[in-house]
Parts: sequence; structure tokens; C-alpha cells
Amino acid sequence: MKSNRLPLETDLLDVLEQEVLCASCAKNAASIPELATGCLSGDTVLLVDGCAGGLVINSKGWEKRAVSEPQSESVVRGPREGFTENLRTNTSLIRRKIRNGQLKVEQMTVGRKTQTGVCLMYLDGVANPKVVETIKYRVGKLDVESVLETGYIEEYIEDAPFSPFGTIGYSEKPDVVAAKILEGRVAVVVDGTPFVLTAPMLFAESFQTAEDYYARSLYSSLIRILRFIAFMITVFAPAVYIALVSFQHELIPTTLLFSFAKAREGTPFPAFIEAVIMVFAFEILREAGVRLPRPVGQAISIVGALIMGDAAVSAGIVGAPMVIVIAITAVAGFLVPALNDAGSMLRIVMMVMAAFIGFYGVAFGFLGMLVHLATLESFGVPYLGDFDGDDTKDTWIRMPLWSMTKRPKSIARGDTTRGQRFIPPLRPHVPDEEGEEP
Amino acid sequence: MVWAVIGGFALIALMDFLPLIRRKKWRAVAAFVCTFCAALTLEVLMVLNIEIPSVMSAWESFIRWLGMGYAA
Amino acid sequence: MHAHLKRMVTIFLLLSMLIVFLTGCWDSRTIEDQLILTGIALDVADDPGKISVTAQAANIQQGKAGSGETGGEGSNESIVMKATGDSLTACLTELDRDSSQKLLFHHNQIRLFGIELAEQGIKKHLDLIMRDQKARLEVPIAIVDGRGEEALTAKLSEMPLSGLFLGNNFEAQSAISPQYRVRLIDFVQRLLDGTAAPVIPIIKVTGEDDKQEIKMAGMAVFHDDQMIGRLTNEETVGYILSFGNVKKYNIVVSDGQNQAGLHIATLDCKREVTLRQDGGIQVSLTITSVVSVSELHGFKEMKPPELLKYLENLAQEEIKNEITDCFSVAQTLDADIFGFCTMVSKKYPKQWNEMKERWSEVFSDIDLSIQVKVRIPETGQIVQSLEMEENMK
Amino acid sequence: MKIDKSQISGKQFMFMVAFFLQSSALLTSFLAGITKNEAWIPVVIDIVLCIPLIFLYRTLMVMFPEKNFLQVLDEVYGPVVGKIIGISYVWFFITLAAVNLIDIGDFAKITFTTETPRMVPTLICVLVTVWAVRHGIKVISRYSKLFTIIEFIIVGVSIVLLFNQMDFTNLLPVFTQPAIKYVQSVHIIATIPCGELVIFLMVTPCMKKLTPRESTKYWFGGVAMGMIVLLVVLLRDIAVLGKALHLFTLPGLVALRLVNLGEALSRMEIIFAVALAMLLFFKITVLCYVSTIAVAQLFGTTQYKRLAVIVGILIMAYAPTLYPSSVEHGISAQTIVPFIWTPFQILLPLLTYILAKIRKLPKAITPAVKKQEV
Repeated sequence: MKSNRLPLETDLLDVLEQEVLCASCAKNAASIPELATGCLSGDTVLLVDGCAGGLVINSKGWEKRAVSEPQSESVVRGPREGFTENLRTNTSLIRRKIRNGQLKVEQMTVGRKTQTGVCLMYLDGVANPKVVETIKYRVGKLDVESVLETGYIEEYIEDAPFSPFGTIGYSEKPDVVAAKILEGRVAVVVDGTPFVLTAPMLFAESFQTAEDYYARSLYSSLIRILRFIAFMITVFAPAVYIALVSFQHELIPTTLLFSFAKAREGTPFPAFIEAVIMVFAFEILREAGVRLPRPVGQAISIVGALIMGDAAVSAGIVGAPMVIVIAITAVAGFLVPALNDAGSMLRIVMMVMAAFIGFYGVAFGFLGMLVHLATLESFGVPYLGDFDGDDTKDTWIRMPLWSMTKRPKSIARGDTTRGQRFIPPLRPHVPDEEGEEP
Repeated sequence: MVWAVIGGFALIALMDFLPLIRRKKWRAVAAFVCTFCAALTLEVLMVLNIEIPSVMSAWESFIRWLGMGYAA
Repeated sequence: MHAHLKRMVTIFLLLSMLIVFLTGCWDSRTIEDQLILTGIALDVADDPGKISVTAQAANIQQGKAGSGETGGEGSNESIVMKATGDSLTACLTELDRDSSQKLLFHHNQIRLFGIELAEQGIKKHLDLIMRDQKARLEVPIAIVDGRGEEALTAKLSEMPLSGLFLGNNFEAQSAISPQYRVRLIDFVQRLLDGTAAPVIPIIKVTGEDDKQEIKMAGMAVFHDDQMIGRLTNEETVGYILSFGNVKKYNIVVSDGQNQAGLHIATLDCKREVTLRQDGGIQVSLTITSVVSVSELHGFKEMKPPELLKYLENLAQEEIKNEITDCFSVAQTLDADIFGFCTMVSKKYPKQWNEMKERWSEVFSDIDLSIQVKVRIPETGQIVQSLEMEENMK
Repeated sequence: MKIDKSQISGKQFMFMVAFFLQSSALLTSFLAGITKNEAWIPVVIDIVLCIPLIFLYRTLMVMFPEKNFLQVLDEVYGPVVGKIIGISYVWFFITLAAVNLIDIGDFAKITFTTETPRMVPTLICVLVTVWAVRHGIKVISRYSKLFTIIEFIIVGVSIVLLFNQMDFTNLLPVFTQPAIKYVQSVHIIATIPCGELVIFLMVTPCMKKLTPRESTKYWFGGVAMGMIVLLVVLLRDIAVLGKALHLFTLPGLVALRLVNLGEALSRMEIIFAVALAMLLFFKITVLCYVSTIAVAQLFGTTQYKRLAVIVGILIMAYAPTLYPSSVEHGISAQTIVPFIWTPFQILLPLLTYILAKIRKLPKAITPAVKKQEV
């Protein structure tokens, strides 16, 4: 405790601010406009007789949405809380998961007009300092008028703005973000949006969901592989179909060829035009379904998918196999929501290549995609990863948690071990009868 | 067809050659000009269906002259 | 950033220019504009020196091609075209010219040769088939007893497209023994062996107008690329067995009064060739087979254990006889259908060089020793036949 | 002067070497034409014979860890002679790339695009290639491991699928051909897939620091993986095709076409063909990269990214002038090319090594040398 006697030269307001008030943010203001603004924006103004100026005490109480289940990432098993639009709530949600002094929160303000609060969160000693510096530098250098969503920040700080693939991840769930921070990533929380950015991002991350880590590892691995296949299907299925029916007929089994030929008999357009019609129709329906209020949206999808598809086939505009192909393409796309937009774009590129020169075009389209993926980097980390060593344990499969004793080599620096040595559950956890642990 | 080839080459020059000049990388400019001219000549000759002597046949006669080379 | 944008625009321009200039779609062919070929037959034409080609294609517009559902109205299922010319190329050009749709060769199921053409030699007609990347080497070939076109114009009740039928049929038979289906590549490999005699199955079209059937009718034996003789269905059995790798094949054995149907589950044959002192060769075939009983007639006096022994002996005799019969036919034809010469050339390359000259002499003088070991581990659901049961009482 | 500033690890290098050798597995026809069903014998001989050759490359790499091969030539032979030899090497690299570009053109012609003009598939390949080259060796090496694994899987799967059609007696008889045929085959394999590894000497400066031991490990690891795949593929093709092997221009593809396990698993050769196109593409990418680096080195500039496209186009324009037809290409590859390649792949590296030893190079870097380099 300090002595009760005040030094004579100190201002009473300062004493109040520093020693008495418990508000997190009090400010000594001298001018009337300053006090007025404070008062108007919801703060409390404390005026003391005999003192010039007053104290503006932060006591803003905004209306905010309660923590609720996120719309974009629902889980069957796992925490159901999601971020809200309030920056403080969001940071506290993360901090509640990681109660560690190493978790650093760095506050910044971005946007000339909006003065939006932005927080960087990372584990000190685990996150790569270079990445932290880069993000801080890029966010700090931002000279924009407004930041209304994380998307604004993402566009300004990402490495490959013209790539169809996003190089910064985002999530609406505190547990996902906490897991990424624990792996050594940096989270960017922005006031006013429930989406939190995480960087650096790897390609394999697009195929991961929160639930992968809560379900059994064998099943999660199976689902991961399924997602990879689904992504391939959603990008390549229409292209492969075009290549099959207009170039490489020899690949189709004979009896299937007969039915393909019969189905295509009487349709006026070449396979490529047919595919373009169907892909566009699908994108239109999807967009309509997303934007409309939910009950109407569902009606639209039903009308579109069932009635229009059937009508198009019976009217002879498109062949029945094409409808099947587009349907599987569309459904497969939803398995990997993070790559849905990339998939739609690449799909059209592959279709053009297929219509142009058949399977050779598709092969080189695939190679081009691979080259592009290999060129991508997210804050100095190769986007494709290294296909190497421990890092593969959590990519196209998910190894059991106890086997992943190391943090991802490409992301974490410094403290890279997750635990001393995780005891595989197959070994007995209780001491032997002799009382000694093996 | 010739014009298509020339157009393609012009695009390549636009994409790669101008930045080199702007940055005053004169050695790179020299390298670029050499490869560019060689490629353009070969491509135009090919499009015009003019036969270009093969380097390999020259090598073949040289090797045969040396008395080497396997029987076909 | 600005430079970046500019580069993107340039690349985009370059690519779109490429698409504009290069989009010729040379290889693009829509399926429905193609005639899907299911079979092709080569015959001797009426004019000397010319060949006639018959092509069978599926008619997509009519009925359900390929499935047997609408078998009754089979007449519209297939399109059969004919052309005559000096060479295969000339004929195919003519076929292509005379039809509104392009021919699609990838799905050809069978290649047939008329027996007359086979006797003249088929090597020169194979060149195009092997050269063309559209034609596949694993397509089976067969000889038609009669004219090749008969098999393609045949109206089968089972399946309207006889080409498809033949393809499936050979596929099914190859499960019994790979020797039943001779693919083009097999034929060519045998042809390149030099003195070996290639063998191709023969089929025969029987029956009247609307109820025609295609039957197997033995094997054609070639010398080089000319057909010089044939094995009957019975003789073919020996040929098949001598190669081993036989599965699920039925034979009938008999000792004069009693008869038994036996089912060969597996049969393997080990072939060994050794040189004899006098310059000839000795071939020993060691056959091991697992057989089950499928039918018994008679054998009234026997008890089960001795019956099985007896049956084993019968089966061994039967297999041995089949092979010896076939071998003697081969010797009379002077055709090394078993590929013994290949075995010699692989094992004794030096001696082979001088033996090559006098191969037909060596072949006629081969010592063939056959050891057969048959095992009958099971007898089916019943052990004794009903006749035997009666005897027991 | 370091042209490409990106770095690759020893492991990535190993997989690049392995993959580079594997991609030759497709083009075994020139070999099959000579020793027919005994073509596997020269491969086995070469696995042994290549050890000193690879050791030579490794030693050159260890001796001059900071320099690519053209810089080594400059240092060992002096600036004038070095430049002349350097120019001939640039020709060698570009020709090598062009020859492989012809191969992919032929391959596309046979498998995918029978009626399309050859220029179109070639151009597509070159465009994707230069795109990769522009991003440096780092990008090329990143997917080499992925591709190597894919190739292993494909070879494994194809062997399983073709197993019922294999007849291993086709490998017999052995040593029936005249001896010169074996010498020729051994020479071809030593120069065409193995000796081509000399191009990896251009990648030296991009390698992470390796000890000589590690260097040996990665070189021979890569070569072993590559040669084993080459041998296995050849054995597979001989066992399946037997005497008919030498008839075909692409024996590997013909063998894969024979895969037939019921209706569903037949007709899959296009899938294999796509994989084989990927293999060839990778080889061309490496060759194109090396050519670009060599051109940049010759003119003493680091701006190789800006040269990538035009060098790629030059290779494309140069390729069709080499051979009037694929038949002549094949005959030339069998009879002449081994002799043209020998000085570049064996004699000059050997001479360089000996001269470097005599002149006691590499010297410790003195300020004068440093100045010269800048």
C-alpha cells in the first residue's frame, strides 16, 4: 500500500485515475469537446470540483449478440460456441481455451475512418517470430479507410491475391482457432465480425474440420481421404466426362458406351456446351439458394435440382449422364467448403482444356494446378507442405493424437514439442504389479 | 499464321523484354535478344515451310567420318 | 502491385489468343456421330487378289443395343456393311465413305477371318491392325468355318450383336483356359517364334434364318500365317490340357461299361525339354490335377475308397490319351502347336540354331512322356451313386 | 554470382534424380530394338557401370559447392576456353530438352491426339513448363517427391494388374546376340538416362550445404530408385510382350493396354498415359530450367526468370528441326546419339575433374576472385 498522504504536486484527477478507479480505460481529458465526445459515445465523464478538465471513463455498454452456435461450421460432436461480433468477447473466448501467459494479444487499430480494433494472437515462443513480424508489418502498413470484415484485411495482407486458392485460413469457432494458435499460427481477430483469420495456411488445412480431432482417428482419416477425392471430383468430373465423350471413347467400357451414345443421341449441343449450361445453371441455383431466406431457398434448390434437371433431360437439351455428372460435381464440392470457390473456377478451366484437347489437356491442367500450388507460399511457408516426415501425420490422414508429439515443422519455431513423450494408449497406464512403470 | 507467330513473340517481348530494359539489365537484354532472334527465325521459317538443316544429321556425318557409330 | 496486374493481363491475353488460334478441336468427335464397330470380318472376294471386309456396328437409334432385352426384334440392332478392295485400308476407306457416320474402332470386339482367306495367309492384313493406335491388341481373333461375314450377319436369339456375343463368349471361355481365347498379341507372339504353329479357334454358324447359333468348331492350325489344318473339338481338349492352367473344365471318363463325369477344378502342367543323345529332343509333361466327381453311372461293384482310386486312374489315362491324340494329329500336320521349339530356343539357344534347319524332322521324332497325377479330394454332396446304394442293399 | 537464390534440401535433390531417371522408363523402345527380349541385361550391367560415373558427378559437386557447372568450367579452363565449352554445353542442354520435347510430342500423337498438329500438345507442355521454370528450382523440386511416389504406385499397380499375363520364360534365352549389341545397349543406357544426370551439376549452388557423405547418400539413393524402376518396367514389358516387344514404339504403353480384368478394369491405359505424360513433363521442366540457367550464366546475368519463356519457345522452335521423322529419331538415338553425348557426359566432366586436381582447385576464395565474380 502507498501512503495515504498525497504529494502536493500531483493532480487529484491523476490520483483518481491511477489509484481509485477500477475501469480498464480511463482518460484524462482537458477540453470540453473531448469530454462531450466521450459522453456522447457512451462513456462516463467524471468532473471534480476544483480540477481543470475531467476524466472520461470507459463504460460503453454496446448491444451485442450472445455467443451462439456458428452457422458456417456446425459439428455433431464438439463445442458449439462461436465467435461474435465483439472483439473482446472473441479474445476472451480464445483465452479461455489457452490459459497460458505465453498467449500474446497485440492490439492494433486499422482504418482511417472506422478505427477498427484488430488483435493479433499468438503463442510466444511457438509461433514463428518472422511470421508474426510480417503480419504486424503488413497490418501496420495498411492505409485503408475502412475495415468492416476480416476479408478486408485478408485481401490486403495475403501473399497471392490472384490465386484461386486462399492462403489465409479463417474460422468461426474458438476451438479451431485455439488449435491453430497452439500449432504455432497467428490469429487475427477483427472487431465487428465473427470470423477470425489464421496464418500461415497450408493446402491440407482446407480438408480439415474441427470434428476430425474429436472423432476416432481411423474414421477421420477415411473422411479426409474422401474429401481429397471429392475435391478431385468437383474439379475434374465434368472435364473428364467431356474428354470421354468427345475424345477418348476407348476408355469407356463398351456397354456403357452404348448407353452414353444413346443418351447423347438427339441432344443438340456438343458435350462442352452441355456442361457449360449445366454448370452455370447449378451456380445460379446455388447463389439463389444462399441469398434467399431459408425456406424459399430450399424450395428453389428443389425446383432447380429435381424439376429443371428432369425437364432438361426429357426436353432433350442435355443428356442424362451429364446431369448425373454435374450433380455429383456439385455435391462433392460441398464436402470441402474452404475450396468451393477455387473448385468452381478450376472446374471451368479444366472443362475448357478438356474440350480443347481431351485428356492431354486435363492432364496438363492438372499439372498446371500442381505447379501453381507449388509456387504458392503463405507467409514464407510452402502452401503444399513438404510431404515430409512428421508433418504428413495430419494431412491426408489424421494419425492418433498421441502419435503427433511434434508441432508442424514448417510452422512452429522454438518450442516444437507438444509433450515430452505421449504414452500410446495401448501400454498400461497403471503401474505394474511390482509397482514400477515400464 | 506468320502473323500469329509474330504476335505471340511480340507478347513475349512485351512481357519479359520491356521490364529488362526498364531495369537496365543490359546483360540480360543481350541474352534475351539472342534467344529471341534465334527462336523467331526458327519459328517463322517453320511456319513458312522452309526446310531447316538438321544439326543432328551434321553430327551424324561427323561421327561416321570419325569411324564411330553403331550399325543401324 | 501495378506491375503484377499488368503481367496478369498480358498472360491472360496470351492465353486467350492461344485458345482462339489453337481451338481447332482436331480430335474432337462426338459419340453419337460414330458407328461403334462391334466386329469385323475379312474374306476372300470374288475377284482374285481382292479381299472383302464386313463390318458390324451397333445401331444406337434402334432399340437397346447391347442388352438382350429386346432380342425379338433383333433385325434393327446391328448395321452390317460390306466393302471390297485390294487391301484392308482400301476397304475401310470405302466403308467410311459410304456411311454417314465415322467408324469407331476402339470397341471392336472380335476380328474374324474366313477360312478361305486363312488358307491363303493373313499376315499382310494384320499390319494395319497392329499399326493403328485405335485398334487394340487384346481383341480376340477367330476363323469362321465358311465365310467370315456369315458370323456377323447371323441373327442370334441370345444377343442381337453377334460381335458382342463372340467377344463375351471368348472372354468367358478364357476363364477355363487362356488358350481358348487367342488375342492378336498372342497370335503375333507365336508368329514371331518362327517354327511354332499358331492356333486360332474356329467358329461355325449353324441353324436356319431366324434361329441361328454360333458354335465352337475346334481350332485352326497355322503354319506361319497360313492355315494348314484343324483340330476337332475333341482334339482341342488335348491341346488345351497340355498347356496347363485349366480351371473348371469337365471331362467324361469311361472303362467300357461304367461312365463318370469328372470336373477338373485345377490342372497344371509342367513342361520340361531335354536334348537326346541322337540330336532329337525329349519333352516331358508333368500334369497335376485336382478333380471332383460330378456324375457317376455304374461302378456297381465298388466301395468308395477303391472307387476313387479307380476314378483317378481312369482320369489319368483319359488326360494322357487326349494329349497323345492331339500330339499325333499335330505330328501328322507337322505343326508345332505346343510351342516346343520356343522352349528349346530358350533353354538351349546354341543347339537351337542348328536344330532350326531340321525342325520338322526333330518334331516328328519327339519323345513325349506324360506323367499325370490326379487327385480326387471330394465327391460332391453324395458319396455313392444311387446305383451303388442299391448294390449295397 | 548466384542465379537462382532458392534452396533445395538433399532429400528433394534425391527425389529429383530418381524421378529424372524414372521418366526414361517410358522410352525404352530404342533399347528394345537392339537387344530385344534381353534388354534387361544391359540395364543390370549399367547399374554397376554407372557407379563411377555418378561418383564423378558427386565429386564435382562436392569440390565446387558454390558453383554451377559452367562456372566450374570457367574456373578450371580459364575464361576463354571455359566460355567456349560453356557454349557447347548450352547447346547440349537445349538439344536434350528439345529431344525430350519431341518425345512428348510423339507420345501425345500416339496416345491422346492422333489428328491434332504436333505443335499444339508441345506448346501446351512448354507453357506449363516455363511457368514452373519461372518460379525456380524450389517449385520444381517440391512436387518431385509426390511424383516419385505416384510413379512407384503406378508401376506397382500395373505389375499387379498384368501379373496374369506375364511369362517370365520370355526373359530367356540370354546372351544369344552378338557382343557388339550388348556394348551398344550398355552405351545407350549409360548415356541416355544415366549420363543425362550431368545436368544436375547446374543445380549445385541451390543445394543446401551437404557433407560429402550426405552427398553420396542422396546421389546414389536417387540413382538406385530410378534405375530399379527402369529395370522393373523393362522386365514387366518383356515378360508381357515377349518376342513382340521390339515391334512397338512405346512398349510400356502397349503392355499397359493389355490390362484386362473384366469389363471394369480394362481400357485404363489413358490413366497410365496421363501419369507418363506427367513424368515426361517433369523431365522437360528440369531440362528447360537447366537450359535457362545456362543461358543466363553464359551472359552473366541473374535475370533467369525473364529468360524462361523465350528459352522455352526457342526449345520448341528448335525441336522439329532436329529430325524429319520419328523413325530417324529412333535410329539416331540407337546409333549416333550415344557418341554425341559421350564427350558432354563422360569425357569433359572427367577432364574437368583431372585438371582441377592438377591445378589444385578449388582455391580458397581470395578477394580478387570475389571481385571477378561480381
